[in-house]
Order: sequence, then structure tokens, then C-alpha cells
Amino acid sequence: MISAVTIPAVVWQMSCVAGLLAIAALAIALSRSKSSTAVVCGATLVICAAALLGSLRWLLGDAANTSDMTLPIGLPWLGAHFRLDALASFFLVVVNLGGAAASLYGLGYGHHDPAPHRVLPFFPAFLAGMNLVVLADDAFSYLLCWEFMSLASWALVMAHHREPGNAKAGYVYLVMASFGTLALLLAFGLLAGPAGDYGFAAIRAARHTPYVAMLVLILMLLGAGSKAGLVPLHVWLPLAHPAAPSHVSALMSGVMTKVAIYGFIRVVFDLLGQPTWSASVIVLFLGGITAVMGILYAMMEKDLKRLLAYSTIENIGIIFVSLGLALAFQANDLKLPAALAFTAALFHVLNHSFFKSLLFFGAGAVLTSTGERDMDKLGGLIHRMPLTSFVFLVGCVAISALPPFNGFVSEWLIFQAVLQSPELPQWALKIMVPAVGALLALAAALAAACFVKAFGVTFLGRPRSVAAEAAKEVDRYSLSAMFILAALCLLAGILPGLVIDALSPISMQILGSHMPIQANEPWLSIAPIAESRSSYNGLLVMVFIAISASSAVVFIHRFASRALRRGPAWGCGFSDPTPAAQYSGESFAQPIRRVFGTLVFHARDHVEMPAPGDVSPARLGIELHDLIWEGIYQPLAGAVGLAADRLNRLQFLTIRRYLSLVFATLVTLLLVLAIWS
Amino acid sequence: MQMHSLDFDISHTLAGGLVLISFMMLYQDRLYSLLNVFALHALVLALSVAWQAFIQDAPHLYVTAVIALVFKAIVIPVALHRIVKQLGIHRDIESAVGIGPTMLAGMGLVALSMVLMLRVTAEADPLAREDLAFALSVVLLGLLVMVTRRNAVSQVVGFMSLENGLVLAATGAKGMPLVVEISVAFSILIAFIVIGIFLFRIRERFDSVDVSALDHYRGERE
Amino acid sequence: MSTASFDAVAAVLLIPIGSAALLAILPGYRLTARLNVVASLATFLAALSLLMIERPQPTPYVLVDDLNIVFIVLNTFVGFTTSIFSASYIAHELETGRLTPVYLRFYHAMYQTMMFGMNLAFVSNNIGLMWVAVEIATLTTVLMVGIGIAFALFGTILVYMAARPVVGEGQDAMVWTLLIQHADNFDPALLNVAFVFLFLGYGTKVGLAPLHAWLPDAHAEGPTPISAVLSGLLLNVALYALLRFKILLAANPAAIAPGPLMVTMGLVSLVFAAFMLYRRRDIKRLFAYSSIEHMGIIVFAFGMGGPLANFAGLLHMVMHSLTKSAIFYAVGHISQIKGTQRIARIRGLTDTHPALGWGLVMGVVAIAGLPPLGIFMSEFLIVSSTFARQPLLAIVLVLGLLLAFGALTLRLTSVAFGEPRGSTAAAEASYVPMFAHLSLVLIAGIYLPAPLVIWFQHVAQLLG
Amino acid sequence: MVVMSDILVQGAQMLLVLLLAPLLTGFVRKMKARLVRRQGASVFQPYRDLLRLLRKEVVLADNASWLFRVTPYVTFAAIWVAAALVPTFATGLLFNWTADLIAIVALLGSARFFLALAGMDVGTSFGGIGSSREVMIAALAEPAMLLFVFCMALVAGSTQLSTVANFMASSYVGLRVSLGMAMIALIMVALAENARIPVDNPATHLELTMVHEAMVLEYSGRHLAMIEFGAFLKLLLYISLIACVFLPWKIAVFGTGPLSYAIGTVAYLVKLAAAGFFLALFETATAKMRVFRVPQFLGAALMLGLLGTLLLFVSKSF
Repeated sequence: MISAVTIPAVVWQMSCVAGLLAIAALAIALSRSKSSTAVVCGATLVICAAALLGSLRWLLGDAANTSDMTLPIGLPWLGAHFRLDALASFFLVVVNLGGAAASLYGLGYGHHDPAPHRVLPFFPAFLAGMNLVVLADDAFSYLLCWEFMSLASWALVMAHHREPGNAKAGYVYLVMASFGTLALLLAFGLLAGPAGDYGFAAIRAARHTPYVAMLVLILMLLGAGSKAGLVPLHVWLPLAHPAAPSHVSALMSGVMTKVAIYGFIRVVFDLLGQPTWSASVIVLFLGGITAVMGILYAMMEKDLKRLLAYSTIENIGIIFVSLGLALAFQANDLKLPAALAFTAALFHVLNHSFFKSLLFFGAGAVLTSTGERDMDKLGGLIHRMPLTSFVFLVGCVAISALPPFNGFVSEWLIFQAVLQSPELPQWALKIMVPAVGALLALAAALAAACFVKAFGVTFLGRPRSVAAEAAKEVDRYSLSAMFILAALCLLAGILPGLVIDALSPISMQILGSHMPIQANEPWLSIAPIAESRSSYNGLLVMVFIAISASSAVVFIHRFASRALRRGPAWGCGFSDPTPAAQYSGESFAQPIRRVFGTLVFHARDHVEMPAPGDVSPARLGIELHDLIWEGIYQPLAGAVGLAADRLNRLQFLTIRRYLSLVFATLVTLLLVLAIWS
Repeated sequence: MQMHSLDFDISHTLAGGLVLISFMMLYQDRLYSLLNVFALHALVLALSVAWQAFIQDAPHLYVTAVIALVFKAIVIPVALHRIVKQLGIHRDIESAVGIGPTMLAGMGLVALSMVLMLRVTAEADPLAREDLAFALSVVLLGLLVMVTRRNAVSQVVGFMSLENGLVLAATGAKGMPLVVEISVAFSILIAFIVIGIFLFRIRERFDSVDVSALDHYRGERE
Repeated sequence: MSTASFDAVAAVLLIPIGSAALLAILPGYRLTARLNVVASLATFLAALSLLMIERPQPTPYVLVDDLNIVFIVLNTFVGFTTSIFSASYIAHELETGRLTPVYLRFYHAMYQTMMFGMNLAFVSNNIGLMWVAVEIATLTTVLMVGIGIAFALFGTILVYMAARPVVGEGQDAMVWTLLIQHADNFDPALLNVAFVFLFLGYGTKVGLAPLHAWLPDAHAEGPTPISAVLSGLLLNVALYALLRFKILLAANPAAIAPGPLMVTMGLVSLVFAAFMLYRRRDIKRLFAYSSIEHMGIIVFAFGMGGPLANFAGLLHMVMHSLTKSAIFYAVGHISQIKGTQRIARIRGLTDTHPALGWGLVMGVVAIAGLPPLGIFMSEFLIVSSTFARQPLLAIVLVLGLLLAFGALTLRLTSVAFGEPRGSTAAAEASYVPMFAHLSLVLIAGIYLPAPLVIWFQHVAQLLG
Repeated sequence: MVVMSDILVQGAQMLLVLLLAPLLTGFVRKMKARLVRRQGASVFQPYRDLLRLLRKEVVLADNASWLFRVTPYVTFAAIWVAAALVPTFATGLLFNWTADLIAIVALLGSARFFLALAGMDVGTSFGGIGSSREVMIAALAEPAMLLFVFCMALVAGSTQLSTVANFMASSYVGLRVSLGMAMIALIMVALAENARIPVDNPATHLELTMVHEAMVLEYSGRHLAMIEFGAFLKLLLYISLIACVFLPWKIAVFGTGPLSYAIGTVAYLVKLAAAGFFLALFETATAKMRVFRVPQFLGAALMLGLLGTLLLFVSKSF
């Protein structure tokens, strides 16, 4: 870091990026060698740590000012501009923290990879891409890096290209990614105007009409939203994220979606200037829908990694709701609530990057030690993988927004922002925000249910397969990565004030206002508006629970019995039914499927009961429909296919018909000429 | 002046005659007669080219005229007669579109070319204007023949008449260089095509009824 | 000095035609292949020298200006690399006996003749000569293209007719440099009709839908080096001719604006080709249609006009030539190894033939317009500049791009990934040309050297 | 000195809830028994049950994990802390500000989370059925709860319970339709959360109907005691929540002398008794509904909450 003192911060960051790219090249060079995994992951870890330190130092130190640099590449007459400011530095922290954790995890996990030469070159490249997107300061380099990031992650998704379904996953991902890029391209084209000054500084300076602003917002929702996984643009996400190796899944879910959020914030909040309240309605609506739909999908899922991917969609929805609130307040010049909502969004970005990476690491650990992703073939792992199951439990509690962990704090802040909505003058918002708040509460409760299912079915109960019985604890690199993240989850949960204060320069830069400085609050508690309104102190809550729980234990073990006897579980007269008799993931989801599924998934349960006297088992079949896929994407694909078929007949025309085409064209043009003027 | 107008009239008549003969081609339904009509077409072309050579006293145009006469009016028709005989292509032409509509379309095309050319401002001299109008109609009519006839030979004929239109325009364009070269190049091209027909034994038409053969050739269907 | 430069022009023309004659008579594969490479290299060097030395004065027949020098250098360069590729390709063809020595002679001679024709088309200052040259370049014509030729010729005659009253009879009325000077008082109506014919005539060779029919067949049936030359270069020749006449027409305020026409045809070709890509079973046809698609994009860009779009159009053309020929190099070797051009019979290349497989991936990624490769920059400029001016057009353009992208990546995933299928014999291929092109494209996508940029901007001005 | 008294009050409250919780349950049971003309056990029966359970040895299923053994204490602690933060006889407790209403709900949520996990730990289908239904009910109850919180925040401008209580105690709130709606919503949620009739029946062990009891079926001895105690506390918590928000009658305002504290305590006891009586009355009067009717029940609560909020907007806008 000494060197960073002398050289400008942005140069430091860019040199880290250069280092990552160099590692990617190196990885290609020694792709076939034994030690490649150790070398590449180790180097990546070091560089990510360096970048993390640099950006942290910037965020905590001099976040008020900015540090620019321009490279003579990219658009020739513009050059490639890179800029480090508060917002960028925060997202750099998120990216590089995730990157460091993933590399640490990869040190151990990578050894189980069947084809490391398909992973190692792209892993650093992917990290470099994400760093660059956050640093880019002109439209061209932004899009270039954005697409580079998508490309690298696509290559990583295709790493295990022989496994069934991965090809489809990669394809859908690539098409959706380029759809998003084209949307962003249009947005930037609109922002830059016919003169084509693509520099962010120029765009920021320019005045944009409300019409343009609205159009850009919609395009950003399409572009950034498709990358972040907004419903109904989310379809690629549950396919692609699980297909990649687990530490990459963690990066894609925990970090890349955040880079998309960054893009949205950068354009909509920073470049567009003062928003209009009608914009916030769209964002709020989409966010709410995304949150609930995402977690419902997750609830129905039985593949552990896909469940996590869907829950990512839910969290993205939560973040967008919070951003929508920030837009609404900002549009009405309610500075303090706007800052509150914005900070809450950033806080949740940070939290989600923590626990989602943690959970994906856990899923990866389960995958490596059992080779299973299907929860209904797992179970009882808490006895065989105690450490993994412990950290996974921490992740589950955190993501279910339960105190005293970090997930709760950010959601609590968002609810506080929701409670500010009565101050909004517009009736539409007045009525909408409480409804969206109810949706958020629903999503949070469903998330808790969903992760009870995830943990309960995977780690608790009795093993449902031989693989699950033979499971072993994973290596120490993976464990240390997971424990670090778990510790971060707890710390951010019990010391939220520090995080909020660290975020305040960002909202200062973007919105021109920030939450009250929490360091002034007594006992490290947080009060978003004023203590009389609402306050929370994670530290004390944890201390109280710890004290009272332990005192209860001590009391009972001291004064009451401590006798304990092991015995078979009470099976209502059936002595030890098979593990298959346990509740499976699907049966656990059944009540919620009954309540929501019939509406959202057209879910049906088919029971085939054998005739009386017939000893064959009764079968229960579950039928689910992904209405979004069947309602939007399949028809689209069908339409394209139909058009292609129709046009394809032209391939088999006879020469005379070709000639008549030419003839027709000529005559039409001549007619046009004749009629013209 | 009187003389000049006479020049004008003669070339005008010849060009008009060419358009007329193109029309005649449109309603031929026998191959041989079509070939004969085409021979006539080429002959008239040769005449008009020669006339242009005379009035523009551009001797090199005579070469073109000779080429037109020898090659198009004699060699090609004879060769095509041979092909028709040898390949036993049966004699009547199936036209994709009925004669009546074809004639109407032809009328429309001529009208169109007139309209287009009448926009031309006067200082491009009248000769050029009329000639161009005629040439354009000949080109379009030739194309029409190609489009409406299913038979390979008649399509070639259509192409050649189209190309006659080009030569007409080229020679009409006073002092235009490279006319000879162009006509030569075209004759070669046509020779290629005719030989192609002969070699590849394209009996009836370029579009045989079963497209599958074509597809196999295109390697586009299993 | 200018004599030297004139010699350079002469060299660009004479080396190919001379070596063509030589190759027609020389026996033996090794010698002729080498000679072919050497000749192409010499031509390329001569073209490069044109950059260094001062330009010759335009004569009635020869013209060298900013516009066509781009084309000449690109043309000779790709010609050179392709000759290298063709050497290794033809070797394999001879082994498998798919190629007879007699045909081989004819092949090499034809190759050089094509190069000659194209160079001639570029340097010729005389629109009639240009026409002849384009014809020489496309001697492999079928009836389809014959029509195109006829149209182009008729258009040329009409231009002459329009020019004659102003410029004067004979030679001069066909010299482009003179035409452009007096274009503003040509007869607009004549020019209009002329442009329609020229547009359709040369457009047939550019491969614009619905005049494209000959293009996929020509690509798929000919030997792969020729496909590379067709896609990479020949289309550019016709495009070049088109541009010349566009400039001419733009110089006359009374005539119709060529822009809308080109924009429409460009979009039609783009969308049409994009749809056609989905049902291709033959890998060479697949990329032939993608060439149609990209020609559509380029014509669209030039039709939009303006400094940004023109710059983008030029860049796109260069990048497309390089990328597409690289792809055809890869495809050539692949279809030789697998012994088929059926896409369905080629799978999992990245496992069996990493170099070819990843080369193909990179090429397709480039052609699909993904960064950090060159086509991304041009597409970025085209789309964004269009959207600021004509939002609806941009929407159509973007949809077309997305469609084509979907089709190409669909095929790519099936060809490059998945369980390998077909022969896994090691490839004795020359990767140099392919990776040379790809690395050029890669560099251009990230960094364009300043002189190149300034020069392109001149040309963009020239195109108006 | 002031701090000392604060700590005293806070400690008093924590002990008070601990002492009163079983009594309340016993009282309710007694009432129910009397209402159906049974003698019923003494109101102090719950204390005896707890003591008996504490003295018994624990029978643990073979494959029960550490989670299973930790859960009872965690749940108990979480609920106790939550209960300690709800103003009972006095507002402005020392630690009120550590958690507002949302946080308290979340604390109960984490208690439920662990209980549901414990239900799945042993791997019998009873635990599964209980947990899955419990989380379903919770998923529906929480949005309703939030809308109630929203209503409160609109009226009192705070989610801090003492502030709310003080505000409601102050005269000028008046009677509002929307408040009534909010109260009904809260009561419905409370019934669901405490596994009372009509949502669940605490007294049955018939597997098709039970939810909460199925979840804890595997527990025995001191563990069961902890869980039972937690349940008692939870009931107390909800009742005192309703009390302090909707009838903060005579609740001691922070800082006033010991006398007012005494009055507050007495008032609190009266409130508890009344609430217990009405609960018993209600439970004897209604029958348990099928599990899949519960969504409608809670959906109604949600609607009431939303309606109340909107009505408040209307009334506020005048």
C-alpha cells in the first residue's frame, strides 16, 4: 500500500486489473501443468486483496474527491476514460472482496475441477472485466468492459460444456447478455446525442428532456435489469449461474449482479440528474414483483444451486425496490429519506454479496463431497460436514433477514424507508409503497421458509442417498473462505453504524445528502431518522440473547436435571421407516405451493392411488409451469422459428423465381422514381 | 438539318423496330419461331448499330455491328437450334404467366420507361432521349421474357435480347468508348452460358419440378 | 517521384496478371503454390509502397486517392494471407485427390486473375474500365450475376449520357475525377435512373437481398480459399463501385438522395440474412449468409452517412474482411478434417482441435459483434449514432443484429462445444493467417492508431 | 441514580414477564375449562408442568444433531428478549431503543426459524409436516404484521413502542375506524402466531390438524420445558403488545414516581386478565379451521391492514 500512497488511486486499481489480465495470459500458458490452479488462484487472491485494500482506503479515506486517468485506447477521438469516485470505490470493494474470497475458495475447490484449463484463464479475466466496468468513465469503454465481462463469464459457464443442459444455459445466457448490451447501447446512444460525445462527464453536463430520461430509464431497466435478473428478464440466471463452477457461481450471483446494479445507479442516478417520480413507479413495481416471484421460484426448486440463483433474483428485487424508493424521494426533494433508501440499497448490495457467496461456496462444498445438487438426494450432512453446515446455517440465517445478522439490518433500513412514504405528495406512490412494502415482507418471510427448506433438507434429517452417507468435510481453503464471509455477515450485522457511515459519502456524491452520522449514536446503535422514530442495536440484541440463553443453560444444568438418553425417533408406531419417508424438499414446499403455486405456476398434484388390494405404491406427481418462460420466451422462439422457416423457402427458389425477384425490385424502384417529385 | 432529321428518323425507326420485335418475342409459343424472331432482333440491332456508326462516323462501331450480325443473328440461333434438336427439348414453350397478362405487363414497362425518360431535360439531345427510352424498354422486355418463360433456351434468348438493348443504348450514346470491348465481353459471356446449357444437359428448364435435386446440389437438406 | 509511384500502381496491376500467365503454364504443385504466395506478397508490398510515396496524378485511366487506397491495401493483404492458407489447403486437397493438377493450374491462374481484376477495379479512374474490371473479377458468373452485369453496364451508359453534354464527348465523360467535378450540373433524372441500375447491378455483387441468390451457392461450392476471397474481398469491390457512384449522386443536389435507398436495402438484407441463418445446415453457407448480413450493415451505415456512420462503415468493412476470411480459413481446415460441411456432423471442436476450435470461437465472437474485437466498435458507432438520429431505424437494426447473433451463437455452441463428433484426426493446418487476422481484429477493437483514424476520417468526409 | 432506577425498571419488567407468562396461560386454560363447565386444572398448573419437565431426563433421537439441542435455548432467549422490550406496565424502558417493533417481530421470526429447523432435524415426517405448515403460516402472517406496523407508524409517526404507547396514551388520538381495523388485523396475526384456535389447536396431538405441536413432537424434558416456556412468553408478549398499543390506559410514563409504576402494574394485570378471558371465550366459541383455510384467514388480516392504512391516508389528507 506504500506504493499506492505515491501513485494515484485509479492507477493503482488499473494496475491491479492489468495484473489480473496478465494472470489470465499466464493461465493459458501453463494450462496443462499440475500446479496451474495453485498459481493462478494464489496470484488472483493476492491481486484482489491489493485492489480491495486500495478501494477500501479510497472509500474510507478521501471518497469526497475523484481520481481520473485516460488511456489512448478505445474510441480514437475520445480515448478510454477511467475514474475512481465514492460509488465506484464501494463497488470495487464488493467486487474485489468477492474475488478474493472466490480465489481463496478456488485454491481448494479448483483441484476437484475436471477441466481446469477451461476455467483458469477466464477466471481472472472475468474479475478484470468486472473491475473495469466499475472504473470505466465513458460509454464506449463501459460497454466494452461490460460485454467483456459477459463473455468471460460465458466462457466459464461453458467450462463443463459436456454436461447436459450447460450448452443451453450458455446459449440463453449469451443471447440475453447481448440483448442487454444492445439495450444499454441504445441508452448511451440516446444520452450521447447525435454529436456522439460519449464521455460520462459530457453526458452528466448535458440537459436531458423528461422524454429522453424516461426512455433511458426503461432501456436501463432492460439492459442492467437483464444482467441483474429482473423478472421477466431473469430466465438465463437460474440456468447459467449453477452451470458454472461453484466459486464462479458465487461471483456471478454475488458480484456480477451487483455490477449490473452499479450500472443502473451510475446512469439513472448519476448521469440522468434529477429523476421524475413516475420513473420510480416502474422501478418499485418491477422490484416488488421480482422479489416475490424470485423467492417463489426458489421455494419450488429442488436443485440447491438453482435455489440459490433464484434467491439472488429475490434479493435483486429488494435492492431495486429500495432504489425505486430513493428515486421517488429524490424526485420530491425529500433528501433525508432518499439518502436512507439509497444507503439501504447499497447496504443490501454489500450484504447479499457476503451471504450469497457464502451460500454458493457451501453448495460447492456439498457438491464436491457428495457429487449431488439435488437436495432430495442429500440430508444428514450436519453430522458429516459439521463446519460447512455451521457456516451454511449462518448464511441461511443472514439471508432470511433475521437478527442479529446483516441481512436483517439492510431490510430493516428498507422498511424504515418504506415507512417514510406518507411524506410523498403523489397519491400513486402513497398507495403503492405500502403495497410494495407488504410484498417485501412476504418475500422476507418466504425467504425464511425457503432457507429452512434448503438447510433442513440438505443438512438435517437422515441421508437420502449413499453419496450423502459417504460425505466428508471439505478442505481448509474452502472452509477458511466460508468462515471469513460468515464472520463478515455477523460483523456487518452487529456493527451496522460503521457501514452506514462508510456509505454516507456515496449518497452525498450521488444524491447530495446523507443519513445522520451513526457514530454519534450511543452504544453503537443506529437510528435512520431520529431515535424517537425508530432505532436498532444489533450488538445489544446479540448480547442479550447470548446472556439470556447461556444463563438459562447454566441455570438449568445447575439446578435441574442434565440427564440425557439416546433413543430411536418416535415414528408413531412405525419402527424406523426408511429415510425416504422423511419430508423431501418438494413435500416441504407443498403448503406454500398450495397457497401460491396454483396461481403463479399452475401447479397441480397428481395422485395415482392403486386399486384396493393392489400392493403397488401410490404415486404423487407434481406439475409446475414456468409461466414466464412458456408465456414469453417460447412464443418468441416459436415466432422466430416460423419466420425462419417461411423465409427459408427462398433458399430453394428456382433461378427463374430469383430473376423475378430481381425484376420486381427493379420495376418497383423505377416506379418509385417515376412517381417521385 | 433536313439530313440530320433524316438520320434521326432512320435511327428512330430502327430503335422502335427493336422494341416491336421484343414485343413479338413476348407472344411466341414455339421455340423455333422464338429463335427466328430473336435472329430478326439481332439483325435489326446490327442495322441500327451500323447506322449509328455511319452517322457518328465512328468506324469501330462497325465491328460491333458485324459481331451482332454474325454472332447473334447467325451463330447463336443455329447453335440453339442444334441444342433443341439434340436434347430433344419439346418445341412449345410453357410460359409461367399467360400471354395476355405478359403483353399488358410489357405495355406497362414501355410506358414506364417513357415516363422515366421524358423527365430527362432537353439539353441531352433528343436522339439520346428517344434512344434511351427505347433501349430501356428493350432491356425491361428482355427481362420480362426471362421471367415469364420456364424454358432454359428461351431464358437465354431473353437475356440476349436484354443485352441487345444495352448495345443499342451504348451505340446510341454518341462517342462512348469501349462499346466494342463491351459487346465482345458480352458475347463471350453468352457463349459461356450457351455452352453451359449444352454441357450440363439442362433439358427443359432451370427449375425442374422436383426441387429435391436442386436441394441436394445445395447440400442444404438431409 | 510520381513516376515511382506510377510504377507502384503498375506493379499492383502487372504482378498479378503476369504471374497469372506464368502459373497457367507452370506445372507442379509446390512451385506454383510458392509462386502464388510470392506474387501475392510482392503485390501487397507494392500496395504498401503506395502508402509511403506521394500519390500519382489522376490519369484518365488510373486514380489513387484516400478512398481506394484503403481497399487496395486491404485487398492485397488478404490476398496474400489467403494465398498462404490456400497453399496448405490445396496440399490436402491434392492428397485426397479431390483436385487434379490440371485444375490446379487453372485454379492458381484464376486466383491471380481475380486479384488483378479487383486491383484494376480499385485503381481505375474510368467508370467503364471499372465495370470491365469488376466483370473480370467475377468471371465465375452465372446467369444471375449476368443480369447484374447488364444492369451495371446500363447504369454506366446512362451516367455517360448524363455527363456527355457537360463534360464533352468521348473519354472524358467517363473519367470519375472529371465527373465528380461537374456532377452538380448533370441531368438529375438521368442520374436517378442510372443510380437505380448501378445500385441493383453492383448490389447484386455486394449480395444485397433480394439480389443475393448467387452468393451462398458460390461460397459453398467453390474451394474454401475462393470463398474467403469472395467474402473478404469481392464484395468489397462491388461495394467500392457503389460508393463511387453514391458520391457522384450526392454531388448533384437535384438528384434523389441515395441514402434512403441504401438504408432500406441494407436493413432488408440484414434482417433477411439474420432469419436465413437459423436454418442453415451447411457451415460455409452459414457464413456466406452472415456476409450478406454484414454487407447489409455496411450499406446501411453508408446510407445513413455523416462522419460517424461513414467512419463506422469503413471500419466495419475492413474488420469484416479480416474476420470473415479468418473464419473461412478455420472452416476450410475443419471441413477437410471432418470431411463434411454439414454442421450437424461437427461437434465439440474445442476438445478435439483446440487451436481450430478456439480460433473459430474467436472468429464467430468477433463476427457476432462482441468486444473486445473490432466489429464491436463499428457496431457501437453505427447503432448509437443512428439511434440519436433515427430511433425507429435503430430499433430495426438492433433487432436484426440480435437475431443474427442468436443464430450464429446457436451454431457456434453446437459446433465448438458438446460431445465431439466426426473424425478427430490431427489437422496439418497453417494457423498463421487465421491468427494473424484475428489478432489484427483484436488490436483494432481496443486500439486504432491515430494516422489510420485521421485517414479514415478523410475518407468519411469524402463520402459525405 | 436515574440509571439505577432505569435498570431496576428494566430488570423488573424482565422478571415480571418471566413470572407472569405461565400464569397467563394457566389462567386462559382455567377460563376455557370453566366456560365448558369443567373444573379444570389450577391456574398454577403450568408452573408445575415446567418444573416437572425440568426435572425429567431428556430422550434424544439417535440422529439428533447439536442444532436440535441448541434450539430450545435460542428460541427461549429470543422470545424472552423480545418480550422484555415490549412496554408492559411502563414506557421508556432503558433498552426500548435497542429494537423497535419490526425488530421485535424479527426476533420472534428467528425463534420460529430455529424451531422449524429443529422440527426437520430428526427426520421424521411429523417434524416436516409441522415445520412446513408453520413457515407457511408465518409467510402469510408477516405481511399483515408489517401493514399493522405501517398503520402505527402513520398514526404515531414511529415504530418505537414506547413512543407509540405514549402517543396513544395522550388524549388527542381519538377513536379511528382504521385503528380498529389495525387492531383486528393484529389480533388475527396474534392468534396465528401463537398457534391458537382457529389456526391451530395447542391442546391436540392429532397429526392432521396440529402444526406447532407436530414440530416439537420430538422434544422432551428440559428442552420441551424451554419451548413451552417460550410459547407462554410469546402469548404474553402479544397480549401486552396489543395492550400497550391500543389501550395504554394507566400505563406508567417514563420517569414518574414509583406510585404510578404501581398503578401501571395493577392496570397491566387487569388488562392481561381481561385479554385472557376474551381469548378463552373466543376459543371456546369457535372451531379450528382446516390448514388450507388459514390463508383466507390471514389474507383477511392483510386486507384489513391495507384498508386501515389507506383510510389513514384519506383521514390524514383532510
